[in-house]
Amino acid sequence: MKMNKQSTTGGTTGRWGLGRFKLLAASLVLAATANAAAPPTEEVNTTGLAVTDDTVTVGILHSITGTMAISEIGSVQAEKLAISQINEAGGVLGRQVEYVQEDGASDWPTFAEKARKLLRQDNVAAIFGAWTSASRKAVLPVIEQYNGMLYYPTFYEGLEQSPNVVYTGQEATQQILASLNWAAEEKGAKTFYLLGSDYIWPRTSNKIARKHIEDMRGLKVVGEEYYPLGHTQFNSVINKIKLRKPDVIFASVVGGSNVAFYKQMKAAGFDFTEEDPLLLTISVTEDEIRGIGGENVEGIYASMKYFQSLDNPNNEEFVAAFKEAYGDDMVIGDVTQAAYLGPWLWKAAVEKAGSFDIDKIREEFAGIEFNKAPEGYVRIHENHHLWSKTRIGQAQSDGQYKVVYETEELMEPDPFPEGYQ
Amino acid sequence: MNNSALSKWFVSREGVYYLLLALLLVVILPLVLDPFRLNMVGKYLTYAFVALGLVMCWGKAGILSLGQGVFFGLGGYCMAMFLKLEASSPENTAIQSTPGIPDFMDWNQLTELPWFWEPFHSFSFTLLAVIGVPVLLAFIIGFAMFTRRVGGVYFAIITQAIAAILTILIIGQQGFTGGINGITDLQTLNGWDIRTDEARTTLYFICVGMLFLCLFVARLVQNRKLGRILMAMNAQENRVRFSGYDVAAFKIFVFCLAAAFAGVGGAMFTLLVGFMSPSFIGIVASIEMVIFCALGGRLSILGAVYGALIVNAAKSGFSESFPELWPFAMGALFIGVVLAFPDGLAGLYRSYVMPLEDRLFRRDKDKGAPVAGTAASKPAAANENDDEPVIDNYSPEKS
Amino acid sequence: MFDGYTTSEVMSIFAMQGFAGLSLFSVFVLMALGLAIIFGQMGVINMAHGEFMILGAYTTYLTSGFFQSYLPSLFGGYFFIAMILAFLVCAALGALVEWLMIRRLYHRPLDTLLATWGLSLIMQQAYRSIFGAREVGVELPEWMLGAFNVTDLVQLPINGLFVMIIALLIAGGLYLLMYRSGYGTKVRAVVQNRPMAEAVGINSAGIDRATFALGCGIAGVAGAAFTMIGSTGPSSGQAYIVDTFLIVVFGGAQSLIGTIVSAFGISQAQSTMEFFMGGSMAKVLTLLVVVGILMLRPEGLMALKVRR
Amino acid sequence: MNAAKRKSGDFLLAVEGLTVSFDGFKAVDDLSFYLDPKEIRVIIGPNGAGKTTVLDLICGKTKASSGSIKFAGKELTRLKEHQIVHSGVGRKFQTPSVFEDLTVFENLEVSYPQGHSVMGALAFKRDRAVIEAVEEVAETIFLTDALYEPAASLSHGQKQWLEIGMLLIQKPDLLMLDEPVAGMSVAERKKTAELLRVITRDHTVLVVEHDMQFVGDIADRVTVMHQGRVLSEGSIEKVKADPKVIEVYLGH
Repeated sequence: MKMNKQSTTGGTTGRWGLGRFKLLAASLVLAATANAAAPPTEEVNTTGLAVTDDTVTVGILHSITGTMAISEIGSVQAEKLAISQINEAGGVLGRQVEYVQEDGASDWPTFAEKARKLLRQDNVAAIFGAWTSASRKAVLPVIEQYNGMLYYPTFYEGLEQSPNVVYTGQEATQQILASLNWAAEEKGAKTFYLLGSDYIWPRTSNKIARKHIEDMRGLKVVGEEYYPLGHTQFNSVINKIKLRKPDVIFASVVGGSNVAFYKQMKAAGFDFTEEDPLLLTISVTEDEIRGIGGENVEGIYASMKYFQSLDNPNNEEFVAAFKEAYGDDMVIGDVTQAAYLGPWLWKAAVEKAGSFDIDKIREEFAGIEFNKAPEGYVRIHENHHLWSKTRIGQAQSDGQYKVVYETEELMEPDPFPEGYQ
Repeated sequence: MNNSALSKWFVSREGVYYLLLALLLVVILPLVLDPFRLNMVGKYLTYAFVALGLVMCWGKAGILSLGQGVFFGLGGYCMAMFLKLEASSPENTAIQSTPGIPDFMDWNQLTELPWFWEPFHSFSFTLLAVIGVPVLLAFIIGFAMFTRRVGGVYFAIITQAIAAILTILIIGQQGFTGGINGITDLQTLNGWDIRTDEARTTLYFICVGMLFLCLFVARLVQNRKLGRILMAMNAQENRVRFSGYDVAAFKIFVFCLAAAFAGVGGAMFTLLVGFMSPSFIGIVASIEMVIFCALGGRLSILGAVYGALIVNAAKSGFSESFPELWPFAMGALFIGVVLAFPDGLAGLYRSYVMPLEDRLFRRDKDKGAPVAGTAASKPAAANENDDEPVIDNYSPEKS
Repeated sequence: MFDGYTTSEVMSIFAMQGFAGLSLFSVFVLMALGLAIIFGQMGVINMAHGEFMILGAYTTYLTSGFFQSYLPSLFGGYFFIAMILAFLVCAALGALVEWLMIRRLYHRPLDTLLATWGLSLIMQQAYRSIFGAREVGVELPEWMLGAFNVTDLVQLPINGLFVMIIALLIAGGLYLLMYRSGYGTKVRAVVQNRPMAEAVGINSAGIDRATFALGCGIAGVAGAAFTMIGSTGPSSGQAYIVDTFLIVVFGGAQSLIGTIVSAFGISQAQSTMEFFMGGSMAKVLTLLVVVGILMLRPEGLMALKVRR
Repeated sequence: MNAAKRKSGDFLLAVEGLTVSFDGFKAVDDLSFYLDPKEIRVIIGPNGAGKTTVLDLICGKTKASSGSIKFAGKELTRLKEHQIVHSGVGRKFQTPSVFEDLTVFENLEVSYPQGHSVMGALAFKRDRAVIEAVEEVAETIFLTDALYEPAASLSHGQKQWLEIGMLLIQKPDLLMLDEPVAGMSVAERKKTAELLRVITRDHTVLVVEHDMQFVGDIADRVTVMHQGRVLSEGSIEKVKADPKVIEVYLGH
C-alpha cells in the first residue's frame, strides 16, 4: 500500500476536490527558506512522530463518503485552508505541514481503524477530525492508547474530557444556557417545547435545557420529543405544538429531518419572522440552510459561537480566503470555523512548548490564546475546551444569519455541568 | 470419522483447500502483515462468520435474510456488555454520581444497573448469551414465519424491518444501550488488556480458530443428509414436505444456525475492534453481508471466507486511494455477481481453475464416482460429489 | 392532555390531526404505488425505488433552476413541467434498467433484490458526484408555500393538499390504466398466465418493460412531489425503503387496493401514535404491529385466497 | 350402495362430507367415498371437477372447510402434511417433482423413512439396510441402471417412475398418484400399468387419471367426479354405462 502524503502550501488553493487526486504541490522554495531557523529535529521530536528537518505530517480524518459527508466536508476544507495558511506563514517550528487525509466513510469502526493507521503507520503529530459523537467515541480509545492528539471541531453534548483531545467546538452548556437566558429576558419567553432527533446530542442538550428552564422562575417545558434520525413526517408534532402554544420551540433536529421539519412548519402556516412562537435552534448552521432553503427558515434564531456574517477583521479575512480557495458560493457554518481553529491552536501549542511531543504540548494547552480566530478571541481552558462567546443569529432569507445578540464575556466551558446531570 | 478416514480426508481435494486456507490465515498472513493489518484481517474474518451463515441459510436452503446484522449485533452487544461492566468497576468510575455502572448510564441518570445487564457480570453467561440470544430471536422469528410458510421476498423484507426496528430501539434507549455511540472504551477481558498488539494478535488466532470450528460445523451439516434436505427443500419444497419432512423445522434450524454463526462473529468483532455500535445492525450493514456471501459463491462454505476477505480488503484499499469510487465498485459488484456470476468466485474457480488442476495433477477422475452397493460402509461415496470446491489462490492483500 | 382547552380548540386539533394523518397517507400512497405495480405485477423487488424518487427530486431541482435563469416569468408553473419531466426521466431510466438487468432475472426474485440494491449504491454515488454531497434546496413558487386558513386554528398546508391531489390523481389514473384499459388487461393476463398470454400474441417482454418503466416513472413523480415536504440529497432515498416495502407487502402483493388500504392503516396508526407518544416509540410500535400482523397473515391484507 | 352401511372404521380410507371452498367457489362439495385395503381406485372426471383438490385435501396440502378424512381409523384433517405422510399416505404430483441435482440413489435415499427430524437427518448414516432398500425399489421402478445418474438426466417417464419409487420406499399404505402416465409414450404406459399392478400387491392406490384406456387397464373401481361431487361410482363398465356420466362427458 502506498502512503498518500500531500503537502499543501499556498499553491493548493483549488476546490477541495483537487486534493483527492493527491496533487503534490509542495512549495519547496518556501520550505527551504523557512528551514533556516528551524530547531533540530531530535530536540523537537523525541517520540518518533513524522517530523523531518523541513516537514511535519498531520492527519485529517473525516467522512468524505457516506451520509455524514454532507456535514464533514466543510471541516475538511477549513482544516486544509488553515494548514496552507500556516505553511505560507512559515510553517510550524520552521517546518512545512503536510497532511495525510483518511476517509472515515461515515462508519465508526472505519474511523477507529483509520485513526490507528494515522497514529501507528503515519505517526502523525496531530489529527484533525471526527465530527459525530459516535465517531469521536470510536477513535477516542485509539487516540488515548497511542497517545495521539485529536482536535475535534463539532459542538457536542459534553460529558467528556480527555487529555488527548482538544475540543474546538462548544460543549452543550456554552450553546444552551446563554441562549435560554436571552429568550427569557429579551423575548419574555415563558414556555418551551423541546424537539430533537433521537440520539445522544439532542437528548443531552435537552436535558440541560430542561433543567435550566425549570430552574428559572415561572418558566416551564410544555413538551419534549424525539424523532428517529432521517424521519421526514412532522405533521403530528406540528399539531402538538399548535395545541401547546409554546413561546419557544427549542429545536435540535439534524440531517435530512431538518429539511422536512422546516418545510412542513412553514407549510403549516408558521411564519418565524412573527416570532409566535419563536424558534430557537442549536443545529441549523449556514450549511444546513442551503439544503433547507432560506425562505423556509427566515426568522428562526440559532445559538452558535460563530456566524459567517460576524463583523470583525479576522472574519472578513477568513471568509475571503475561504471563498477564494473553494469558490464564491461556499457558506461557512459554526463547525467549519471551529475546524479552522484546530491547526492554528496546534501550531500555537507546539510553538509554546518548543516541541512536537504530545506530552509536552499537553502541558501547555491551558491558557493558549488565539487572537486571529474568525469568531474573535478564543482561549483554551484547562479542561481542553475553548472559552468562547455564545451568539444568537436570526436567519435571513438569503441563508445568512444576522447576529442579534452576543454574550458580553467568554463563556466558560463546563463539560460536566454540576446539577445538570 | 475414524483416523484413517480423517487422514484420507486431508489428502482429498477438499482437505487440501481447507489446509490452504489454514495456511493462509495461520501462517502466511501473520508473517506478512504487521499487527495493525492483521487486526484488520481479523475484523474482516468476523464478517465471514455471517457470510458462512448466509451460505447455509440462503445458498443452501434459499432463505434470504436481510437482517443478519441483527444477530451479528446481538452477539457483539452481549460481549460488549460483559467487557463494559468489567471496564466500569467502581474504582474506574469513581468520578460518576453512581460509580460502578457504565458511563453512559450515569449520563442518562440511571442510578442502578438495569436487570438485563446483571447476568453479564458472569463470563460463562456471556459466552452462552453470545450464541443463545441470537439463536433465541432467530427461533422466534423463524417459528412465526416458517410455520406460516412466509418465505422468499416476504421473509427478506420482514427481516429488514426487524433490523430497522432494533436499530431505532437501540439508538432511542440510550440509557440502557449507549445509544448511537454504542458501547465503547472496552479495555480488558477478565483482567487481560485486549488493546495491546499481543492481545490483538492472540485474539486474531482465536478468531481464526472459531472460524474453522464454524466451518467444520457447516461442512458437517452440508455433507450429511441434512444438507441434502436443505438443498432439496430449496428446489422442491412440496416434494420434501410430502416425503414426510417438517419443512418448517428444517428452515428454523438453518436460520438459527446462521444466527449462531453471526452471533459468534459479532462477539469476535467486539473483542477485536474494541467496541460495538448500532450501525452494524442496520439495513445497509445487513445487505453488505449478503454480498460477501454472494461474491464467494452462495453455495460454497470456504467461498464465504474468501468473499468476506476480498470485499473488505478491496473496500479498505479503495477507500484509502479512491474513496469516491468505492460505492460504484460495490454497486457494480452486486450487479455483476448476480447477473454474470451467480455462483461467485467458487463457480468461476470450478469452471476455470479446476480443469487446470485436473490436468496438472492427473487426478483420478473416477475417484468421486459412485460405488456400488457392496461398499456399504463407505459414507463418502456420494458425499464427495457434494463437497464444494473453492478458490484457494486469492490473497486479500493483493489490493 | 386536553385540560384547559375550549371545545373548539380541541375540535380544531382533531381536524388538524386528521389532516396530518391524511397527508401522511398520501405520502405513503405516492411512495408505494410505483413499487406496488412493479412488485405486484412482476414480482420484482426494486431496492432502488428510493433512488428513483430522488432522481425525480433532482429533476425538479434542475427544472426549477432552469426556469429561474431562463423563464422567470413562468416560474409559478414550473412544478407541473418538473413533474412531467421527472416521470419521463425516471421512466426512461427504468426502461433502460429493465432492459439491461431486470429482464435477465425474472426467475430469481431474490437476485433482483440484490442487483437493484447495487444499482441504488451506484445511483447514490452518481448523485453525490454530480450534485455534491450536500442536500440541495428546491425553491418553490410563492403560491405553493403557506396554508389555507380555514379557521384561526385550522390551517391546511397548501403543499400537503397538493401532495394529496397528486396521490389521488395517480391512484385514480393507475386504476383506470390497470382495470379499464387494454394495457391493463394485457398486464393482468401476463401476470396470471405468461405462456398463455404469449400464445395469444401479447408481447410479454414489452409489457414487462412498460410496467417497470411506469413504476419508476411514478416513483419519479413522487420524488418531485416530495421536494415540497422533504429533503433532496444523495442518500435521502434510503429513508423510504423500509416503509415503502412494508406498505406493499402488508397490503398484499398484486392488489393495488390492498396497497392503498395498507398505506391508510399504517399512516393513521403512526400519526395517531405520534400524537400521543414520542415519534421514535410511535415508529417502533407501528413497525412491530405491521410485522406482527404479517406473521399472522403472511399473505397481506387483501390477497385473494386461491388454490395454491 | 353397501359401503354406506359399513362403519367407516372398516375402510382404509373413509372420506365423508368433505367440502372446501376458495372465495365462495366450492371446489369439492360434500364429497364422500371409501377405499378398501389393497384396492386400486381411479378418480376420473372432466377438467375442474375437483380431482386434484381431493388428493390435496387428503395429503393435507389444502385444508378442508368441513368434513372428515379417516385413514386407518385416524382423522387426517387435523394433521400436518409430514404427519400425514408418517401415518402412511404418499402423494405423487401431476408434474414430476424430483430433486434434479441429486442422483437417483440420493433421491430415493432422501425419501427413505428414517432421519426425518432435523437431528435425525444430521445423524443419518447410509448403512446396508438403506442401500438394499434403495436398490430394491430401483429395480421395481426400472431404474437400476440409472441409479447413479443425476435425476435431471432422466426422461420424463423415468422421472415419473422415480417419484413413484420415492413414495414406495416410504412403505406407505396408501399411494395417491396424480396423472401418472401423462406425457408418457405407449411403451412407458404399459410398463407403468405393470408397475401399478406390482404395487397393488402390498398397497392401496388412489389414482387420478384422464386416459380411459389406462383406467380400464388398472382400475378395480372408478369414481366419477363432477363439480366437486361424486357423480357415479363402480366398475369401469358400470360407470361407462351410467347415463349421468354420458351426459357430463358428451353432453357439452
